[in-house]
Amino acid sequence: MTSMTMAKALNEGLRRSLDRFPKALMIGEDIGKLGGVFRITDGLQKDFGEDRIIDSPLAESGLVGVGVGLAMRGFRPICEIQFDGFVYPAFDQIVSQVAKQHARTSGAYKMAMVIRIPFGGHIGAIEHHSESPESYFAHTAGLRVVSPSNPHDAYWMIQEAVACDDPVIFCEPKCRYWDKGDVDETNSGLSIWSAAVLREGSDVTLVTYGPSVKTALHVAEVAATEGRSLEVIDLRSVAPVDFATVVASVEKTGRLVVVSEAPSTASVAASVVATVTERAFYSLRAPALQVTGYHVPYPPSRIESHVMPNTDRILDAVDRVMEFES
Amino acid sequence: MTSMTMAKALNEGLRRSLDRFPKALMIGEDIGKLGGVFRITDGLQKDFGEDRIIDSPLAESGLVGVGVGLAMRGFRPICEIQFDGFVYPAFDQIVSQVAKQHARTSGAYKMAMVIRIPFGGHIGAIEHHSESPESYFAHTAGLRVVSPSNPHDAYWMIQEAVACDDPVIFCEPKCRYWDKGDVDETNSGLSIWSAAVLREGSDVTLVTYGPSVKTALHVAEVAATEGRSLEVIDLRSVAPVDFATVVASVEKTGRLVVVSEAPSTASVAASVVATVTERAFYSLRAPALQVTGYHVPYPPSRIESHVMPNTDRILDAVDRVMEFES
Amino acid sequence: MKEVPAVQLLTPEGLRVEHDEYACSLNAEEIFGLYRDMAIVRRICHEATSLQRQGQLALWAPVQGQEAAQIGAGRAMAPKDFSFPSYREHGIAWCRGIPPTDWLRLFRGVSMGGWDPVQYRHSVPTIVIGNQVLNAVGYAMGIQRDGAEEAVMTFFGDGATSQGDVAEGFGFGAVFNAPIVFFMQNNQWAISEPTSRQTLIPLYHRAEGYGFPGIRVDGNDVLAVYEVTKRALDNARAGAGPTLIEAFTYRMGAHTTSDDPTRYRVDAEVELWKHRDPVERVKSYLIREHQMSPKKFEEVAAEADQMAAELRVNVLSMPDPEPLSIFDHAYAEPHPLVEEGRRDLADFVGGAS
Amino acid sequence: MKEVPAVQLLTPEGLRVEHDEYACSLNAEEIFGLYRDMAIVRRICHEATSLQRQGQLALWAPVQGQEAAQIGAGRAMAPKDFSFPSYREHGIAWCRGIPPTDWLRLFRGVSMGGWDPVQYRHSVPTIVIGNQVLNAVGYAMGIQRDGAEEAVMTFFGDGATSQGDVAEGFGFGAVFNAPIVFFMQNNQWAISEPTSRQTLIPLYHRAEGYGFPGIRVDGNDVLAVYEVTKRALDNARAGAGPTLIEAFTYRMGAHTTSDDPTRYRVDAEVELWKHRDPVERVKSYLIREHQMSPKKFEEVAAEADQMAAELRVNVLSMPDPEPLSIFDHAYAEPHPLVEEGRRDLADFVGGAS
Ligand SMILES: Cc1ncc(C[n+]2csc(CCOP(=O)(O)OP(=O)(O)O)c2C)c(N)n1
Ligand SMILES: Cc1ncc(C[n+]2csc(CCOP(=O)(O)OP(=O)(O)O)c2C)c(N)n1
Ligand SMILES: [Mg+2]
Ligand SMILES: [Mg+2]
Repeated sequence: MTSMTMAKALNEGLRRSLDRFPKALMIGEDIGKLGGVFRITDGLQKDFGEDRIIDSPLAESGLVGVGVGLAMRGFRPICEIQFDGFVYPAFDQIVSQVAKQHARTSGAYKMAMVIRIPFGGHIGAIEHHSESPESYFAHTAGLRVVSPSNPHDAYWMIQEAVACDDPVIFCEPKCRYWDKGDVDETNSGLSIWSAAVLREGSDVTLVTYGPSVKTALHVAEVAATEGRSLEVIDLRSVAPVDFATVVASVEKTGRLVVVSEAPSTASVAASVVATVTERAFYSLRAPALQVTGYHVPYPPSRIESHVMPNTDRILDAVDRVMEFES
Repeated sequence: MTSMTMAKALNEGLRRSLDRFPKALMIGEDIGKLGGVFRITDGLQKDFGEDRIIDSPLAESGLVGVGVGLAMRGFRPICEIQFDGFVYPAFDQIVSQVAKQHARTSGAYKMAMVIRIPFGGHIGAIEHHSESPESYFAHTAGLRVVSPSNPHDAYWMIQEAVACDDPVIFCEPKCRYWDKGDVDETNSGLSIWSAAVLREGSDVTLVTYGPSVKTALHVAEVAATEGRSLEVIDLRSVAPVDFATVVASVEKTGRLVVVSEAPSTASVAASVVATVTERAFYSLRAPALQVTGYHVPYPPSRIESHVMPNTDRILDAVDRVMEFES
Repeated sequence: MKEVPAVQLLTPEGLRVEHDEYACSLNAEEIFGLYRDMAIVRRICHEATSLQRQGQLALWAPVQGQEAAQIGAGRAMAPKDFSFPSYREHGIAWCRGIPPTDWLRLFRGVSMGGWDPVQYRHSVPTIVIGNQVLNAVGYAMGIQRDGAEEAVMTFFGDGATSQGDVAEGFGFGAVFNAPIVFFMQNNQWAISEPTSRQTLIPLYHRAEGYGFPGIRVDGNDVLAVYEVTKRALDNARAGAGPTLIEAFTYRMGAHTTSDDPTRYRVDAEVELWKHRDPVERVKSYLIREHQMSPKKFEEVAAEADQMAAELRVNVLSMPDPEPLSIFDHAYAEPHPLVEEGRRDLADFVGGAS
Repeated sequence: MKEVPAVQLLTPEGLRVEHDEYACSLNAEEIFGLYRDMAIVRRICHEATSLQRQGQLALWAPVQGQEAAQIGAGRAMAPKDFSFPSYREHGIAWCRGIPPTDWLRLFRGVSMGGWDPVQYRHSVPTIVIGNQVLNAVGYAMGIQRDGAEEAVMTFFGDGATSQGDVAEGFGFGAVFNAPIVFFMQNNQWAISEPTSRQTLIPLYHRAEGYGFPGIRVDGNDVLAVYEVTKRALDNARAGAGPTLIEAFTYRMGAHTTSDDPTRYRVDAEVELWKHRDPVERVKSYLIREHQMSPKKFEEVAAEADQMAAELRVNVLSMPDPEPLSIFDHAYAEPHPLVEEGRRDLADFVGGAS
């Protein structure tokens, strides 16, 4: 067990991946000497060289598009998108090539790529630096989407993502980069595709991922003081979702609240509600609720904490699912 | 009442919009002399000139990006994307500029734009010509997404979309372009933002939009012969959804099946299920089901009719919601 | 747009002309080989068009008029090189050794690819205009990292030059000095839009903005295309970086079988380009300067007819894919939604559930 | 990359030099006006940096080093022209008459814009690199359709030249002969990446691929920038189409206050560019050639200090937006999800529900 920040855990996980796979390489803006704007790649270029840690020209479609070609050549490209809001120029390459190339070639080419995206709000940033684009990718057949919520998971999940033969959109909750936690470097624990029950409870199942996991755990603490027992599930894999774990929990608690920063319409959160409601219909004692970002562009940072899913808004949803059927 | 194809109805609707708004103009690939690959803009350049019906360089980010600037200058750009699968190069401009410019400028600039996209499958096309990208846009705050299912709606909805001061993603079900129907040129009927109950029924509410509406109506006919009464709702506006109409229906029928060609995860269909289940929880006698495209890239066209949502698959879902709680 | 001089070794009349920088390195038999390639590709393309008319293909993108550009480029490639086509590169597919039947699978609607890109070192078609240019540069960057002496060639059209991805590809290619040849077939049209809708000036100039050579070659002159491409590939393999080749040619047929070119272009233009026909040009040359006997040409025609007949048989008997096959390669590793889908669909179409 | 000659009217030492094509059209007082602009913008920028250090701004993007490029360009614009900045164009905002307080709203996190773009004819910042270039071309196409004699100028960096949108903007600008000036500030760095990561050759050459003029100007010479930009805007307004201007300059500070340039660049480089300081250059010139008294410069300094102090007061008292305001402009027309959101949030933050 070593205590480290998520940023450091990712750095270490990447380092191990680069060691393990001689054909793994990274491409992104400012990832070389600077070590990335979040320093996730700090020191990697020094140790692995400029051929493997590639400072990209300033073009996201470009850096993902060349990643596709590198993957076809047998490399394992790890692309870094500098901020969530800058993945959209690469959207076409991701949806049309990264996601489909394996199917199109009947498996001749594996897209063993990872696209790392620091995502979500709460760092006081200006526009386009606080987006939650994961639902776009979750909707896209051919992709996988994951998000670690703590340093241990970050360390292991990045390694599993690099080892995966499918393309993985790796969403890093940037507001948690500097949070410390214990990393067990000898034992990964759960597989990347499994959800984690982080806290057991009996009244309500609280499902979330990435940046909101810490908030959810805090909500559970507060709720406990009010006599409410919340089960907190960290999805970890956002697409596909480990529904077995979530459904089992809802069958126990009878109530579901799903939290995410992205707006609800056509989102991962809405999908979790739809699927769990289908599978655990007769166990649900109240309609499943979502606490999400509102259907507006991400707010100016001075008010983000007031309007994004926060303790108040989540507790209110918990109250509401408890009130039903009273 | 005039009988015409949806293609013709769109052409007429665009013509009326161009007449009504001197600052309305169109930009797209091959929309001039050729009249678009589907001939939706047939004859418009001849009548409205090259300054208003602009053949665009082959660049979707470009044609949407200049649309944003034209909208800032007070124009009402109507952008044509040639096929669904080619909207992705414009995704960044749509998500980062079209959707957000009004909010960013506190309303100083209206993005009174329409982005027309022929979408969906069933025309025997090659890859990238049968996509259903509407969920990406429905998820994006700042956009509206609509889809007509018949000539009358196409005629009126395109005019309402052009008149709307918000950006409207106008998804045209290309497999229905050549279906004829009556167009009442004097009376629009429902507003573009309202869902239409196309057939009343008492057992199951069948909700869909665009290309699948005709299929749903057919399913309702078949089900009727089996003694099942389906209520068919055409959403028309995919984002925002007219939930009042859908919820009222589900309160009556107690059962919901949602159909769409897009894969279910993080889709409009999943969102409809989630929201309706929340609002009509105690009316639902069975879990709401979805019949959607599978979570795989759109199939080769020779088998599209076998694997996409079709009469069999929808009827099966209807059977399943009827079986519950038996 | 004004036509600027292009590298030419054979006039439209089939006369050999000398060029300051490019000599012809091929002997008569080799040139005859190029003729044969072009004639066969044209014949196959013709057959595919008629198969489409008869409802056997959903769509076809004819290559007629561009045979010299493609055969010249395709034959200039070394077996170890790799190529990234768009959707009209039937001539390149031929040069890569891909059976014609495989070219048609995409257009029949039974496959998204059609052949094994690893075996033939030729990517499956890219439909989204411009995407493949970046993918090709990435592949070329992989070659560099492998220390291999190989080159990549990517194909795209005049229309494609407007796409951001193509420009980004030029940028990456230049900055990384990638072993890549950007082969643009300027066939004067992007569906209904003339090249003037994409550019004010000849397109090969685009390279100048990036600091690598751009060159226009007479795309209907197979000898010139061959030599220009060969040198560009040699340079790429030798570490001299990218070249942009603009093969100035003409799409003699419709954009695809869905297209109606009479709506946007005049007959006179098509007539003009008929006089520059790439296949006739090299034939005239071989007859006039090498006294090749009519018999040799007849033999090629017969061979091509034979292949076309075989193609027809193969297409008519080409089975539809199994519906459940849509789940086979969506992901490389197990995926729950894929398994659920497979089980669900099996109930409708039969098959293992 | 080798430095190529750029249009220069004032040497780094502040000596006037003549140029074949560009004369200086400004008198001493006007040049002093440019000095004042630069000095004030530098001072305001300095204040903003220190406000950020004190936690009053979330971020700041310093313009230091690029004042001549921006003031030269900004002052060359006619009031009726329209401009599209990126995020570092504080000098342009100044020239457009936008109060400095408004420049800071975005960086404080109270707004996504900060000023009324219609009133100032200056778009709010575009953060997504390259997007604004296409938007600007669209605006220019609107000017054409309105038959107005106006021009548009859009600003972007050396890094931005790699983006597809910028290339597409060049393409549209050229093909439609739009009244636009592409003003690129090559400040040698895109965060940590030197220009050599974006290009092999000087960036103004990009224009050559599109058939409109590209020109490099000494971006630290306000007189040269002014004249070069003025002519480009005049040409645009007169229907002569786009120009690409590469203002060769240097970002003397960090990329933003979040950046640590010591990780990627050497002091010697920064030192070198200090000798080319754009503000000192024109000051030397005015003192030496026009014998301007130190007092005038002191007055400007005092005026700038005064503005900086006002700015500080304004920022410190700048209120946070009302949480419910996030619903005000998400859509122009009524939207049910917005109304639901407003009602929901009102329960938590108070306000009309
Ligand atoms: C991104 C994208 N936009 C639009 C299309 C539709 N489309 C297919 S071919 C074509 C024209 C291509 O012209 P060009 O690049 O000159 O190639 P050519 O067909 O002449 O060989 C267009 C617009 C597409 N396939 N991809
Ligand atoms: C599409 C996109 N990708 C990445 C970023 C992050 N980013 C912000 S500024 C910058 C460098 C820009 O360099 P340049 O264009 O030279 O402008 P400068 O900052 O030097 O003025 C980067 C990569 C962004 N804002 N947008
Ligand atoms: Mg073409
Ligand atoms: Mg820069």
